[in-house]
Amino acid sequence: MVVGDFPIEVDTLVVGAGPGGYVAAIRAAQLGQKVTIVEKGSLGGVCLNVGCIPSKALIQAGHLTQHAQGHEEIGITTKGVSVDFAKVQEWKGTVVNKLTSGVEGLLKGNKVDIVKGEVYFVNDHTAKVMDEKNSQTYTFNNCIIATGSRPIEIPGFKYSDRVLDSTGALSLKEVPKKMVVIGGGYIGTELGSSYANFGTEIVILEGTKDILGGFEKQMTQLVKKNLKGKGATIVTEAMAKGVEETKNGVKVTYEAKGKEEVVEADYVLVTVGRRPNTDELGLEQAGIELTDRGLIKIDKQCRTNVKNIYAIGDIVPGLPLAHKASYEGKIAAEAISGEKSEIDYIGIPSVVFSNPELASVGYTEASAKEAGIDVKVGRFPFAANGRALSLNNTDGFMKLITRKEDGLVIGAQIAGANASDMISELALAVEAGMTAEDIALTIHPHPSLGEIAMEAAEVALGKPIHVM
Amino acid sequence: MVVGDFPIEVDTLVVGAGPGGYVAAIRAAQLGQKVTIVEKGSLGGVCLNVGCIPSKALIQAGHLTQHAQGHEEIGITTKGVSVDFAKVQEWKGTVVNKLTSGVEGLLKGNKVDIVKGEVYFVNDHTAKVMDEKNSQTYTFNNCIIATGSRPIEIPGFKYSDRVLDSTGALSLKEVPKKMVVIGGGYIGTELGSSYANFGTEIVILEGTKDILGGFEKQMTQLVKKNLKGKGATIVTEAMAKGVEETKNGVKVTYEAKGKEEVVEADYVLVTVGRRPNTDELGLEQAGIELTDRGLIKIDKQCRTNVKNIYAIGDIVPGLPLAHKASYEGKIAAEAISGEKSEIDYIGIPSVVFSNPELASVGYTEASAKEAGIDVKVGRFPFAANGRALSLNNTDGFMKLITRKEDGLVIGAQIAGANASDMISELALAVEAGMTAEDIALTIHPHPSLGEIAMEAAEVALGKPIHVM
Amino acid sequence: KPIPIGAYKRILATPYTRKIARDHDIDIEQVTPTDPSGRVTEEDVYRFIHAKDNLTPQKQE
Ligand SMILES: Cc1cc2nc3c(=O)[nH]c(=O)nc-3n(C[C@H](O)[C@H](O)[C@H](O)COP(=O)(O)OP(=O)(O)OC[C@H]3O[C@@H](n4cnc5c(N)ncnc54)[C@H](O)[C@@H]3O)c2cc1C
Ligand SMILES: Cc1cc2nc3c(=O)[nH]c(=O)nc-3n(C[C@H](O)[C@H](O)[C@H](O)COP(=O)(O)OP(=O)(O)OC[C@H]3O[C@@H](n4cnc5c(N)ncnc54)[C@H](O)[C@@H]3O)c2cc1C
Repeated sequence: MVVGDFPIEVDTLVVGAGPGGYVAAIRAAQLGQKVTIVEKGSLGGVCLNVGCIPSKALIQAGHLTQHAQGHEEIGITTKGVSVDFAKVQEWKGTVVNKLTSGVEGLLKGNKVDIVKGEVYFVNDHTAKVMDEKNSQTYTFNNCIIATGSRPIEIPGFKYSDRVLDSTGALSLKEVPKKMVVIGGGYIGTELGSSYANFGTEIVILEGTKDILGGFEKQMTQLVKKNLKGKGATIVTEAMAKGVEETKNGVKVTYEAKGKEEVVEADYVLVTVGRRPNTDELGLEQAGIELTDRGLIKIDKQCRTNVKNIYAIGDIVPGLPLAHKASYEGKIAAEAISGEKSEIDYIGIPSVVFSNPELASVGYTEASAKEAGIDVKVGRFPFAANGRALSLNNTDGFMKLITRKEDGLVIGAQIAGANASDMISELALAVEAGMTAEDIALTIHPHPSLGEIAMEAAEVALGKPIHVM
Repeated sequence: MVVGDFPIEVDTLVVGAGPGGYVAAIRAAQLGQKVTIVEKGSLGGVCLNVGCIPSKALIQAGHLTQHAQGHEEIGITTKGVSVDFAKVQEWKGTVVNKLTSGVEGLLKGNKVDIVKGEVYFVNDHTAKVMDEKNSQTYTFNNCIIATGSRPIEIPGFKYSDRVLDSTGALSLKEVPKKMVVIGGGYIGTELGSSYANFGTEIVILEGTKDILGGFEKQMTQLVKKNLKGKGATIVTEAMAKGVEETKNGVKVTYEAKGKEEVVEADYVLVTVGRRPNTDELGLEQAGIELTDRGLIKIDKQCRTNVKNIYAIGDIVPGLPLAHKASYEGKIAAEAISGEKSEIDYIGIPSVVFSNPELASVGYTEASAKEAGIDVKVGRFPFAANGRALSLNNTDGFMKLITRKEDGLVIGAQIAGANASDMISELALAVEAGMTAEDIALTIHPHPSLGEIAMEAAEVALGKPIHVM
Repeated sequence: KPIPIGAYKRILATPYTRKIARDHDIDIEQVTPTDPSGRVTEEDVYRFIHAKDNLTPQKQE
């Protein structure tokens, strides 16, 4: 082990290669900075390795498993569906590998130096990078911290082979017969839904009044109906107390309606939130200020209180989502190059890949009211849309939130097939300050789900064609 | 039979209840006009009854049949897929019925009078409406003609039980073993692809150099590859000469590369174009002018040369598409109410529900060059998008066409999964005059296909993150 | 929680128009829209920039 080495001087140091860090590194390099990125784990961070991507791959495999069962209601039947889960996992691995090796290629192609190791700050221009064997000192002109987050462990539920965090649930070797999910946030709901599609009996224990907090009841209702249709149980206002590992499974104890209950299952998945990776970085040695919740304080350019150090992604306030991390990554990289870029997001979309998909951008009816904005809401059901009908997929609706005085589109919520695709048009409308008229007057192809946006806009304008 | 009756006086008369007519009728009624709509066939017109909707239902059933076969490459296998085609047809019928009865409800709800019968003009304020038994004269203040189009019959191919037009192909009682499709336009390609998904061996005979004329070679290439992968044969520059009906099928003769060939099949589907329904309406008695091609000439408000008569949809110049018809329907209705609405379609999207889906709006690279516009094209492949990868569906790309001088988005083409959903964002961008920067600066959810638009915009701007 | 950052007091403009203003150190709220709907366009921002540029030398005279 070499300590007290000669420091390596770098221009821009990026710490962590998740969707925040690697995007920041590439943009910084494109703008002419000499960039070094340090990653202690795998390129691509949580998102590509154990988050967004593998979860969506598993979710899609779950959908394809459902489809493989045929659609008796329309005359398509099959016999003997079989899922080789090892092969599903292998495929999931190839998807992840394509993207992570893609990231490696992109970093190299943009001439970013990639260093393996863990960063620890020594002061505001110096950090150590450690791996198993060595410690190397780096000095930097500017630094972008993008160290992301990790699952929270709750008391009484120490992670193990049977007590899983999201990473564990993503890498099971078999489809469980029964799984308890503690925490019905989007991660728990997505993973629970995915396994339900593979045939697992799911029990969701949610501490608050509803799963998917933040989404409207009308939306979560559809997800719950779907889950229940697949044999899932959802217990709200349930307090998980502890777990006992048995030979082949777990016994989870929880309290609901003042009564203590026990549920047995093969596994328990705990998805109750994530904690920012700001505690083992030596941030205090660099003089970086944190909020009470351990997040790094930043300004509109993602700059911390230390002027040459920036922070982005899950370690700064706001929604812990990959696209927010990447967006901030570009801002920070541009700010270092002297561009005037600023965080300017009135609408960060959020999507849940549940059944049906949920998506939201900007204000909801409730949040607009809270903010004192007078709104006119255009609601349109999927069941009245020709494309949704011909897809045999009519569960859902769109709500377009417009400002009453001038029809400005300030938000949209979608529950339904391909909501994740449809939200982009609305995100663009919100960002660009479009009105309901702008959307209504844009010709949307027929038949398409996009027509739902047009119709919702016309509902908001009071002259819908396809609903009364 | 009562002839020489007392005329019924109506305010606005709408002729034909397809997506042009029924939308015009509803909008006119919403604006306070007293509206009567006359339909000789079924409410919903071609589109809902024998066009857009049933074709998309059949296409989806084809996809679900494919999915029912499992996805061995990812570990999901099935045995014994069976398709009860009668039940597929029945389901298709329920989809159509839901929409057509929906249209009836909407018309009634908006207090539109619905009259069954065939319209024949007597002069510019009078028309007769005939059904099997009666003829009734109507006088009108204003009229919107929306009589749509019908399939062209080519010499040597008289329609029969074996020589099908699109309507025939949509209502088969069985999945054919083999089908010849004459004409590889979007209707032929969609129906051919759909049957290919059910297992039919398809032979497409296309007269020109490529199927799906109007779409770029790179896009049609993907569709052809997919069709061929399902055992289809595509013969271009083929000239269909004639058909002989055998006991259980057809023998189609065609010429290709100077040689005459014969192909046997269960059915032949002829989809070589459609003819406007303007020849049996008595238009000359109303004094309405047609183009050489039998289309009705209109101005920017959809007004014919006769000032109280408007025409919309497949009977006027432009793309014969349902959303164009509906759009024009609203314009005409609004014009009658004295609004200043005008046709302004710089961006009418067009979509082909092939495998993969194709969608286009505004200029293509080629059409922009022809128009003398200097462009910067942003191209991004589905294979570099995390959502496409996790969907196991990476065939395709997006091309964003921007004006070089200022980045204005003037068009977009998409080939790939859910292109029909994705095109709406681009249609809005084109309509609203947005730039590549606007799209690049809008946060698109991760992982989603919408990110492809953002990346294509960044390619056009010269600073893409996810391609080199 | 899908609650956006930022408020709707802000003036109407597309992201690119805002960027142009930022790049020229202009507070977009100061730009008077010519469009009756109140939307600030790229042209409005450039006009504002030119007006400012023209103003400065005049003051120096
Ligand atoms: C199961 C699951 C599903 C998800 N699905 C979605 C989704 O669909 N959409 C979405 O938007 N978000 C999703 N997320 C959230 C998303 O993964 C995160 O918001 C995103 O990864 C944050 O990006 P980041 O760059 O801030 O951090 P991370 O992706 O967490 O990356 C941080 C990186 O920094 C490295 N690092 C940490 N400390 C050090 C150090 N000291 N030195 C060097 N390297 C260090 C880590 O090893 C890691 O690679 C999901 C998360 C999970 C767990
Ligand atoms: C197989 C197929 C698939 C298609 N798929 C798509 C697609 O996916 N997307 C798309 O945009 N377009 C599609 N189209 C085209 C679309 O159907 C037409 O563009 C659309 O229907 C035109 O609308 P319209 O209102 O002008 O006329 P039509 O829909 O043709 O309606 C005209 C109506 O007028 C009635 N009529 C005619 N003459 C008289 C008269 N004298 N008196 C009273 N009534 C009369 C007819 O009975 C008919 O109901 C497809 C067409 C076909 C054939």
